[in-house]
Amino acid sequence: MLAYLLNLATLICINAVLAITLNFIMGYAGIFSMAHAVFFGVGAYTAAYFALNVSASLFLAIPVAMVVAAALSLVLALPALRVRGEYFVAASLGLQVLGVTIFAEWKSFTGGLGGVIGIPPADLFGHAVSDPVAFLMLAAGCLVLVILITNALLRSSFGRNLKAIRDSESAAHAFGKNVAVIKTLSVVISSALAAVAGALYAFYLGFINVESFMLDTSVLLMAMVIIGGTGTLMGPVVGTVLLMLLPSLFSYMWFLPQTEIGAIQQIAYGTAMVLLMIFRPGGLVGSGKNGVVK
Amino acid sequence: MLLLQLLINGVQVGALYALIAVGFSLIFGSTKVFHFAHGSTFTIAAYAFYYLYSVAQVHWLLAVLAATLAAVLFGVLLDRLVYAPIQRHEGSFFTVFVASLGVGIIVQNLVGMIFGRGFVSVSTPLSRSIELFPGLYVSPLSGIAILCAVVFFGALQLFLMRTHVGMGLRALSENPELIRVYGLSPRRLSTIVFALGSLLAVPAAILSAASSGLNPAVAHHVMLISLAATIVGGVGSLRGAACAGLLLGMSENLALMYLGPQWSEAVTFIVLFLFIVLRPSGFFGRAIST
Amino acid sequence: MNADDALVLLRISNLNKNFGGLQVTNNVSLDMRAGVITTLVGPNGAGKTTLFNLITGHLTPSSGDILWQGESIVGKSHWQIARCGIARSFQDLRLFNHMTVEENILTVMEPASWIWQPGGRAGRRAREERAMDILARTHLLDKAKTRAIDLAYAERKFLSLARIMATDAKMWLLDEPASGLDRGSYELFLDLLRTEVRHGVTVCIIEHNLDIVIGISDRIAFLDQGRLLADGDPNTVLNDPHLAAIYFGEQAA
Amino acid sequence: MTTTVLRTEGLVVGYGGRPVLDHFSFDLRANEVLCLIGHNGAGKSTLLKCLFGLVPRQGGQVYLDEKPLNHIEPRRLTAAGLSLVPEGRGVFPGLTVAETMKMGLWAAGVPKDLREERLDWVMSVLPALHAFYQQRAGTLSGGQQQIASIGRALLSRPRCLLMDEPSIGLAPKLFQDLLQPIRQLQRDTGMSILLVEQNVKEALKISDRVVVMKSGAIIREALPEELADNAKLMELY
Amino acid sequence: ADVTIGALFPLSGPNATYGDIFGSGANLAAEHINADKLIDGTLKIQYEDSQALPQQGVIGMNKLVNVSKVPYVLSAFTGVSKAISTTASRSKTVAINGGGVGPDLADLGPYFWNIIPLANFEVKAVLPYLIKERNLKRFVLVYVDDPLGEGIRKELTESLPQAGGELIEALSVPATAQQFSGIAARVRAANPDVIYIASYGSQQAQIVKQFRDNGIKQQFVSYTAFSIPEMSALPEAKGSLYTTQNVDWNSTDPVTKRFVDDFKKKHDKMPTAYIANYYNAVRLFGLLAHELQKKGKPITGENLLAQRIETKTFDLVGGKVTFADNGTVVSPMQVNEIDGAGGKVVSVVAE
Ligand SMILES: Nc1ncnc2c1ncn2[C@@H]1O[C@H](COP(=O)(O)OP(=O)(O)OP(=O)(O)O)[C@@H](O)[C@H]1O
Ligand SMILES: Nc1ncnc2c1ncn2[C@@H]1O[C@H](COP(=O)(O)OP(=O)(O)OP(=O)(O)O)[C@@H](O)[C@H]1O
Ligand SMILES: CC(C)C[C@H](N)C(=O)O
Ligand SMILES: [Mg+2]
Ligand SMILES: [Mg+2]
Repeated sequence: MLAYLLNLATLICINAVLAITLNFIMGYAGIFSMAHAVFFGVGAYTAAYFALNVSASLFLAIPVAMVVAAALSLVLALPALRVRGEYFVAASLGLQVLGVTIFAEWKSFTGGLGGVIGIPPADLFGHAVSDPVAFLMLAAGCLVLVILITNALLRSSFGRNLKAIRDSESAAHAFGKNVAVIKTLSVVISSALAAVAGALYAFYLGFINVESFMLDTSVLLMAMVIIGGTGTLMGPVVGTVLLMLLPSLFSYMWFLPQTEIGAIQQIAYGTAMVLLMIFRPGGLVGSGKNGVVK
Repeated sequence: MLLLQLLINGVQVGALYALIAVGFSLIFGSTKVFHFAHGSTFTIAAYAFYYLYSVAQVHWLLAVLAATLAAVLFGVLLDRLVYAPIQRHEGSFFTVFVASLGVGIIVQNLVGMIFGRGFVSVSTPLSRSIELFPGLYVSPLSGIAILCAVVFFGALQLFLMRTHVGMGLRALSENPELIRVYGLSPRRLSTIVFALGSLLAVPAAILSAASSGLNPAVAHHVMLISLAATIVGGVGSLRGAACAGLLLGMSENLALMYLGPQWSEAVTFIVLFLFIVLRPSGFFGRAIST
Repeated sequence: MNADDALVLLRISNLNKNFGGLQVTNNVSLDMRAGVITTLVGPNGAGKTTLFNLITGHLTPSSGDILWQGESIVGKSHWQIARCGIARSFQDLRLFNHMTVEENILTVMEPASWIWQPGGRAGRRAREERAMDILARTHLLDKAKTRAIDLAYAERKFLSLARIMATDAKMWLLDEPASGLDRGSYELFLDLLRTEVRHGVTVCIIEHNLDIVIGISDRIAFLDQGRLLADGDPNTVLNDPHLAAIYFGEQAA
Repeated sequence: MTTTVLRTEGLVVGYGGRPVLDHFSFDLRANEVLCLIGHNGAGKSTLLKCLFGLVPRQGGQVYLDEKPLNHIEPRRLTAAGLSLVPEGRGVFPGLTVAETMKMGLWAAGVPKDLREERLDWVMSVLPALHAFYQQRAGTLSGGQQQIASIGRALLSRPRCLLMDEPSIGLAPKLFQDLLQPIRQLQRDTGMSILLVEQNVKEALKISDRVVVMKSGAIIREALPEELADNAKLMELY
Repeated sequence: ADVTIGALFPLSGPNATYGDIFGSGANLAAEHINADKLIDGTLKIQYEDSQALPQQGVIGMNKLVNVSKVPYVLSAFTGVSKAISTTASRSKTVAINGGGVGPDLADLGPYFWNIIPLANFEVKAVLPYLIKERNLKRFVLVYVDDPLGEGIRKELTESLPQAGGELIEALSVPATAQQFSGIAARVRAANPDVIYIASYGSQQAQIVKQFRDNGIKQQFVSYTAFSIPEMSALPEAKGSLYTTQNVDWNSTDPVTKRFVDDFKKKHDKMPTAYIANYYNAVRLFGLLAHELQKKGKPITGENLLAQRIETKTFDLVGGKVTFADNGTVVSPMQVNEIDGAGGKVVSVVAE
């Protein structure tokens, strides 16, 4: 039971990092990315590759993963500079599908559907972090750090710049904001921080494959953010906890047939999404009215 | 010969994509509802047909009618019961999107629970190919698919051109509140759109069930294709969506000349991505950047 | 006014713009001098807003040149032009709707697009103080924490002005800033504007309300069908019978 | 006794929070031009929107031809001969002016054989329309959009026209030129007009009656002559 | 006390059929063990749904290992097996595979055992038959884009030239693909003598059906994955060849006989190799646990491994089975043909 809770808590931390970083661009810069799982994946694969071939040290693997994800995120920034709203959703969807194809096909790096196996445990100051409690601490630490970083950024002038662009790009321009730089920067930061979650995930499971980084994950992350409350500080965390706990509840309902639990969980998800959007479109933490966006 | 064969396959697949995409494009273009559950409409129509025709063994015409009814009802009810309440308190574009995603997930899993998560197909003699020329095989379904696409698209165009509804729909997409000032009912227009758009998914659903089979997750692919075609064609342009659907079907098949089928979805989306970066307004759309 | 060339902030020379076949700006040459309020008037569709868009880089001219303090700014992107010191308002306001009034002001005071602003903590405090001062002058102080979208119409108009005051721009381009304001409000508005001009900004304003035009202009430029028909002293322009026939109607001063 | 076209009794309208209009009662009589003036935020637009069914009312009653309206629906009111020139841009940016007019005719339920004639008539009232008739509304200048919007509202030859600050963005001459034919039309057809304006000077010239609002209530009702001199007006503002 | 072992099978999704088949073997073995009181306490099998997907497998494996703390897990499918092998060796839990045939399953560490001969045997068994006896030399491979398909491709690329055949084209299909008319065109264009299909579940059925629909008339060949009822019932699959282990169902050896008789009684049909494999996997656990309990040692993965190395040879269905040091087994193979009836054996290949 304890093991089960630890596992759940660790996964919640990892997903919360992803939700927070997604909210950073979605809620504040108005960039609705459906490709967040790709950067999660890039972080995970990079960390795994690095750990298998160079060193499992967290202080090396995580920065490397961040840098790689940040560099690749420029591909996402490209359409973000060109289009907004639903067009960008489409572009990011495209990137997501493309990412999955590459993850599945670049077998020498990602192992394809078979994945990367045998990832060594993370190494922190020479100690292998393999104990579940220790790993939970590590994940929680990263979560706190990410929250602090994003918060600091959002309260700063950079955060205001992001919101200004979200509200009126042309006015931001007219007041001397270099929209291209700001957007690119926000995408880069968000992706780099998402890569932290990826690295943690790879070390935690010891195995990663393309299934974790598919469209479903991006959709789930987006649901976490929106259900929690787009553009709010705690919304993404609340959304993550809710969406991660919901399924576990069902596994404790012994009367449900084993093979249908997955489907029932999913239906519960879907229903929660629909009902929340009808009755609380601003998200659980949001203002009740819709928080943001044109 | 391979090229020709793939081209023909491409046209068949493209015709189906065009039909699906036009439905989505119509809905999205005029209501701005990111109707992710359009894929579910497809699933519902397809499974309804599969169940009635293959399992319950009713006459095919009856099965088609029932599938149509199911699809249209689903689309309209979804609009009324889910989208309308959200829009009433000015839900943002993404609020509706998430709700739509939720519906998609529900339908996929319900269908999975009822019909099994496995793969089912409708077997008909029509899927057996005929050798047109030595080495060139075409199944009667291809012909039907192309015919359907032409007929439905033509009828839709005629409807939109001949009636004022077409103009109303364009206006609806821009400012539903203003529509009311003009004395029209956005809800009625919206119902018409959802009924029409859902209807357009039916032939594609039935033909897919017969030619390549079904599983509860097909909605995903259907949705991705519709979205890609809508954007590539230019939002608001049905002609664009139809052409783009055709283009995507063809490029997917022609890519098989050189690449494995695991690249087909990627090829579709590379086309999409390039369009967005290089020509965001699509084939026929208007410029929309920033 | 002063004819001295040194005081010309913005010089528009032989500017042209067409949309398809339609010539919207037709060989316009116009100087805007420091410390002067120029009013742009003319019938609907004369090309006034277009002229603003050309200056600020939202549109690129088909031909002709725009010099800012002697340097051409044609071809620069709009944020670069904004940084030269040209600020504008929009006919449809375009406030940062979901940000608070205070944030609306602060964000335009922060010059850098990168993560850090120059000036550090002291700089930030200075900006905050100035923001409060501007809000006080535009009567928005008690709404500092309100989101722009929740403001009443007149307040939004004032916020649009406050946002421009917060920039360090030397030249303001205001597109119908007072339209729809009631009399009390627009008097306040004009007072504010006059004070700013006295402190050294240069203003170009588009306006249809003749009371306002008469109340504030140092100089009137009259556009019709993209052409600059008259440019000079308010009295002269307002009394021109030809212009009255096409624009002012029976009530010309 | 004069008949009323629109009348409200104890109308309450708001957007959450304190109501904008609190127990508001007023009437618009047949065959008159009623000018509604007041401060920014006084609730003029809110009243118009509520009368036309765009904002739900929270209490009170609205009467059309002295018959209470239970559901105020823009579609029904249009059919009953009402028409609204909304505040701001009343056109669809993606439609050309020609299309906008076509749609307006259809939406207002003008019979097919009358449409041509109706269009010609609007074009004669607003000759400026000719210049940009085939242009997409989104590319029009601010004033041009306003002209198109007014033109659209006239298509149905409404028997009751609600106009929310039509002068915004219009050149002075154009506004003057517009008011006269409308007044003429009103006289010819016995139409009632509810005109909300900040440009009081012009508006008063064609009004039969003036209502001054402040903070959601009527503070004064007068004849235009009474307010004609500026001093009186200044008092109220 | 009860003894619980885990099983990671696809219980839902397009490969759920395999889960049913595997489970029927495992359950029968558990029944027999419990009836025989081979171990103290009742043996229970806890099933987790892997959906035949690696990711799902790992999640299920973590649950079995961390929450239920089982010492022994039945695994299936090459991709899933590879994915869980890290967890298995880290937690010192035995994972035993009776369905996956990817050749690299042989090298997944001491805690990963295979009780099914791997694809190298399947391929080696069928090539000589096709090339020498049927004179079919030019091969096209259509394989699923996962570790299994990848493994078979490697195997064919290496062994075909040695056997005197030629691999003219290898076409991969994504694991989720269901539409094969384009691939069919490519296959037709290549014009091979024989088409090797390396997939499983409903996908392989679709490949066969759509290839025939699209005018492909050549011989189809596959491996054990074809031994499911869907395939024998598919009209288009008639004439297809596939390899399996060679088990003598009529053997008089008591273990085999009991298995076959009881299975027939229960399910009213003949068992297949898969069923025997998972019966064996569970039976093997029973034998090892029995030994450990006799010695008074706890049943842990570590002890199970030590005991397996110590005992080496076991009495299982099909006769005595000996594990190689890397935890694999060898077995004679046979080539089967789907004939629309019960199927027939066309060739038997000893080791
Ligand atoms: N993108 C465009 N395509 C075609 N014509 C355009 C475009 N943008 C503007 N125009 C035309 O250019 C002319 C000038 O427009 P502009 O907005 O500058 O007028 P304005 O002087 O600001 O008028 P107003 O006082 O009514 O706001 C108008 O006739 C308008 O229709
Ligand atoms: N959509 C809305 N949500 C919340 N409050 C609103 C909304 N629209 C208007 N209000 C508020 O209602 C009050 C009355 O607004 P209204 O627009 O009716 O005034 P008005 O008399 O038309 O003023 P103006 O002359 O500025 O047009 C204002 O205080 C305004 O802030
Ligand atoms: C059960 C079998 C169909 C599994 C397949 N042979 C694999 O290796 O993945
Ligand atoms: Mg203008
Ligand atoms: Mg108003």
